[in-house]
Amino acid sequence: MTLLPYLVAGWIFLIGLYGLVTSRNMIHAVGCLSVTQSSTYVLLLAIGYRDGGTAPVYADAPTDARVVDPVVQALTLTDIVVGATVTALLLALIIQLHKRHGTLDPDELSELKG
Amino acid sequence: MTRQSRLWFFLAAATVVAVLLVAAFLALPHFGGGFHPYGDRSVRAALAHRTANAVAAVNFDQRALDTLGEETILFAAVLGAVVLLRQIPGERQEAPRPAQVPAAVRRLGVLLLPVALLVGMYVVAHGQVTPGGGFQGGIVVATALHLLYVAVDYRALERIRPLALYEVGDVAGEAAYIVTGIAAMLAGSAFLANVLPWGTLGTLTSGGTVVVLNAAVGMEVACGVVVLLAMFLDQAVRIEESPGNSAATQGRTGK
Amino acid sequence: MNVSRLLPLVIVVPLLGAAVLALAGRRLPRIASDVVSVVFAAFSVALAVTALLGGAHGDPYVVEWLGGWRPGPGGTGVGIVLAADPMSLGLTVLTSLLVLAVLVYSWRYFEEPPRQRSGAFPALILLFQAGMCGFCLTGDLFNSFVFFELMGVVAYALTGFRVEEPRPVQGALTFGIVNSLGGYAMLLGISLLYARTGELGMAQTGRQLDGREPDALVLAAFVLVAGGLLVKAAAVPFHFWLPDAHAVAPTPVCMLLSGVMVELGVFGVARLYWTVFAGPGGVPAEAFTRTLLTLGVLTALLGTVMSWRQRHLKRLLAFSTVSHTGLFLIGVGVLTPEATAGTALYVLAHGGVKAALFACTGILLDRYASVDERELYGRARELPLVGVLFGLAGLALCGLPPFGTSLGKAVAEEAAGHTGHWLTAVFVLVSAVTGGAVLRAGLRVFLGAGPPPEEEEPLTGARVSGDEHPETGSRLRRIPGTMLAVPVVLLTGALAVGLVPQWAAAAGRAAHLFAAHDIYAAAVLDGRAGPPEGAVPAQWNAAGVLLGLLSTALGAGIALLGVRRPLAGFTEKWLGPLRRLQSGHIGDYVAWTTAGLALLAVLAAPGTVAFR
Amino acid sequence: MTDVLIAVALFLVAATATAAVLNREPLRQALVLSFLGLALTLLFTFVQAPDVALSQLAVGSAVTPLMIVLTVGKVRRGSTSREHSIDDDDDDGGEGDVGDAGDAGEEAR
Amino acid sequence: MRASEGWLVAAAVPLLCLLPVLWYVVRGEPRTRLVAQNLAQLLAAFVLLLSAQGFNRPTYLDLALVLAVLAPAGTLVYARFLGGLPPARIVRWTALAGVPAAVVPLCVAAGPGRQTVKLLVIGALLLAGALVTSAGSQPVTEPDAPSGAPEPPGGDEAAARD
Repeated sequence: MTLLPYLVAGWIFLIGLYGLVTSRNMIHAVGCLSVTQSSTYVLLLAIGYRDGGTAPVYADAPTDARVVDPVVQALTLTDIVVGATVTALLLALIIQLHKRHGTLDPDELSELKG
Repeated sequence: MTRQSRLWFFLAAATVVAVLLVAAFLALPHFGGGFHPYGDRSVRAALAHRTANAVAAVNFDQRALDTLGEETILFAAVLGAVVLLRQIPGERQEAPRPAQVPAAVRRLGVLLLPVALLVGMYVVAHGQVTPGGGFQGGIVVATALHLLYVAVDYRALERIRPLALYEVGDVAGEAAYIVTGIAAMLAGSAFLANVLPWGTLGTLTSGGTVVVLNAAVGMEVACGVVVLLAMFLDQAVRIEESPGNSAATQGRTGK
Repeated sequence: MNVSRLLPLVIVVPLLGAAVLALAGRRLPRIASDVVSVVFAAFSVALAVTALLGGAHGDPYVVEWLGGWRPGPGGTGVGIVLAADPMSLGLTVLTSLLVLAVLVYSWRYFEEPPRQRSGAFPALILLFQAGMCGFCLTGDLFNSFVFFELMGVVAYALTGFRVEEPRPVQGALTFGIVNSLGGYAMLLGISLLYARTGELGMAQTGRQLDGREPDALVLAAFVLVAGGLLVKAAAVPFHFWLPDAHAVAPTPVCMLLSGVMVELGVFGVARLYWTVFAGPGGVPAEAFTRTLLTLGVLTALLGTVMSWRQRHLKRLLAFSTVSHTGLFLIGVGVLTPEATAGTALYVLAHGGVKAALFACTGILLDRYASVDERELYGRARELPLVGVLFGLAGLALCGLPPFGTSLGKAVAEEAAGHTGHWLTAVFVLVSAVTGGAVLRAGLRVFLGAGPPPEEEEPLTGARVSGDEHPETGSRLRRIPGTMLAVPVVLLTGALAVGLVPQWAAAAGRAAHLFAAHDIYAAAVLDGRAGPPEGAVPAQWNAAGVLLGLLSTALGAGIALLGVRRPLAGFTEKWLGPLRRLQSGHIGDYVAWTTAGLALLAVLAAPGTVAFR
Repeated sequence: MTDVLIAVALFLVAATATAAVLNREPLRQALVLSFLGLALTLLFTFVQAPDVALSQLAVGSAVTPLMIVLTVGKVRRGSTSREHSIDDDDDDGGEGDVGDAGDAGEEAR
Repeated sequence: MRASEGWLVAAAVPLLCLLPVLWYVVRGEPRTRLVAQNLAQLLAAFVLLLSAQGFNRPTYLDLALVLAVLAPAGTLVYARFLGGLPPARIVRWTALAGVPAAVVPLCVAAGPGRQTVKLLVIGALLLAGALVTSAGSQPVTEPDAPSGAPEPPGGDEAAARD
């Protein structure tokens, strides 16, 4: 258990990269990119976890409760917003890409060579 | 590279990266360890500012600049999507086709819409007290409106969605965040300082500027996501390439 | 009001401007939104200059803790710090000035802006400015990730701005995917650093790292964070996105991307090293030097070779940016204040020169609807002034004294020469060939020199040419004054960098403060500024002038050769494989990015990790 | 017990992420991505990050799928209007692709 | 403390059920996948409800509340683009059996108060969402079928209501 969350984060990062490398469709590639990004969420939150801790939200917990790290949670929140917006922008580009090229297969998108 | 060689090349590189990552993970503090100096300090700082939700305190008070950057990213993405998904010469708008949806689904949508809006606003309003906040609640509100699209049809959604108003809301949210930050400077403190009275821990008005910034973010996210999705919906439902105008594209894909 | 209080405004003012434009842009006429954007950008420039001058007279570090969260004793706090030293402020000023130039240049651009969105383009440019300035000024790791992403998001949208055309869309998508990956790698690295040190501020992290021996975690954190930044800096093998994006983005955007955004990646790496990893617990100096010199030399040479064989002018300039980034990486990698000072001057002048070159190319594009060296052969004879500017900029790129590029190159190559004499040769070769490529193109386009291109050129899919569309809506009949004035001013600026000795001296002091691990931490955390004792002002020397003249002569010679025998067959044979690497395939680029991380790890590991 | 829940959720996340990558057909991948969103939400709840779980839920379960689905819809519509052939069955070639990907995935491990 | 452990053990049951559901989301027929996705949201809601009690944090209930509100939206999005919702008995029975089985004990544990009201609202929403989406629907004709001639506006709504 001491390593498992970190290893899962690493696995997600690499499998996402694998998907990007072998992708045959740009929409799929963007999906893989968001998978890759979820590795950062897992790693950040795993680092901030504390055994027996509870959420640092004191609405229904005593102020001396043992809590997990709030900073990584704030960072992950920001990260999720970034991920969603990047996905949106890339999908917008993909819509136009398909209109202009008629395909989303990277193997056929070969205009920018050399 | 051929598909095969690309894969092998990647696998070789990924192996090195994997070794690097595993070696680093072995040196990390163990999962669930107690070493969180920054976290401990920021919990104390959150309580000192009477913000029950320490995550909200980090987001909107201690590291408020990160959130300003984050909101700006969203703002930029909305602006970018508006630009990228604009109707260009050679495209025309079609009237959206009505959808046939079972009556039960319709009723569910109409029932859920107000509930979802309420839930979204509840999540925004309690951001400094309970889990949630402007971002989460804003998305729930935006999604709630789109229940009309999935449960009824696009025209029903368009009826309650004057897009110009939402664009203004998006800008207003972003501007409100900045103005709050500058107001703190005018009050003689640092940018984005928490200059409002902090109130009592656990109440809706506690946390000082956290409440204001949280509301600004909620507004921006709700409106921004509506505009963002509207651009996608317009593309998917309304905008069509005019016939005979895709010559350039066809010439390119012809081979 | 204290100068440091103004620091956040440098970032916030453009944001406010973007909000105003997004709101009012629907109703304002085109001209009004252009004026509004210029006013806001100029205000931000004024603020940055004030901060720079304020810093020059008093405490050189301008430190502002946002939200008033000053750290307690020992430097432990919860806030984000904006920590500006003269180096980062100088870059901020350069960024803001280029943004201003771009806004003025695009005054007449996009004849038909998107309906009811006349404010969208300047608003995005202002957001871009905010992102870049924030990235320069921040002293916090995660905050720099946020601004990194902001820069990215805006840049993808700007690159794909002309959605009517196929290539910009594809270039922007490639740019977006590769850069996002870089961002995520950077964030993973930041998480690792946070796990080890429990801090996010650069100064705090560096201080905490110093407490113990470096290990695999430090190595991985360095590789991931530096990898992310090197993607932005377009170092080999992370560079593939750059030519694809820069060749297709609207010209004003290219001016910013090539002129300053890429350089910010190099700045980020240098800042990261000096603030976080330069202490005893970080990456040892020799490991860092080995890594950056290897990547830098590879980048410089590859960019040079690829640049020489392009006939698409924007792509030629894009690859020349790659090669100059390589030189900057070398300058940063040798880790001496002198080299850093030289690199800083080089970056300043290069920003002006490269932006001027793109500005001239933009004029060609809008007048002739082409940026292809062969299609334009001799056609631009009627634009002598643009031709002179283009030629001058090409010479400046070669390193002709007294341009700032020459001064920067002279100082950097002398300092690098202490590490290895062959590095000096790399500097000379790279600037000669990239400048020569520009001169060759200029000679053919503006003078019609050399044999006219054969009519039937076999058009393969591997060539980026043909059906370009002017970005002004229709072809320009007359060149607007603003579009000509901008490159003139930019080149004058590049000249001034070389001619004003005070600037060179300031660069020397700035580098001394920048390349100092402990001074930075003390200034940020303890409010103690170390006096810049022993700062060596960057200045002209005879060897540098001679080498500059040599590389200019070489460049001119190569250009003349190239004009006479365009694309000789043997280069094609040797460079074919290199060219095929630039495949435009996203899978290839991601694989190369992964390989780049692996390469970084392999290069930085010896010395950092003790193999037992 | 919390540790057990975390471990199960981690396994679920890793498996879903792998499946999301190996599903080559965009609509099908979108479904798996929403499942990934749910799995991440549960994981974040177990590591006591309800704020993050909430935003992952909001983003992952409705907004991102909606965007992907709209993009796929637009792309399909674009190609049908141009080529006059309807390929609206989301399974065209899907099975074969997944098979290939599965094999390649085995190689990767 | 032992009581809360019990709730967590209970939460593990729907969590483990998600594993086979994942299999169907990934490898099932198109319609099966949609049903599996719907079921997954229901199961996740149970996990969230039970673990909120298990962690002794009533505020975590907000998660279940938001999921209950958003889940139908997600399912209907896919329904629109995958050509209608298949009828799904498994979702219906899981909801009919699971919602009371989770909510009633939780209400008892919470005692009368705001928390119970919230629990009941969540239960009602989950039940309503699951019952409607599991009833199935004909394929909708909106964006997937480009060949349909656009109908004059107005006449369709009556048709849809029938």
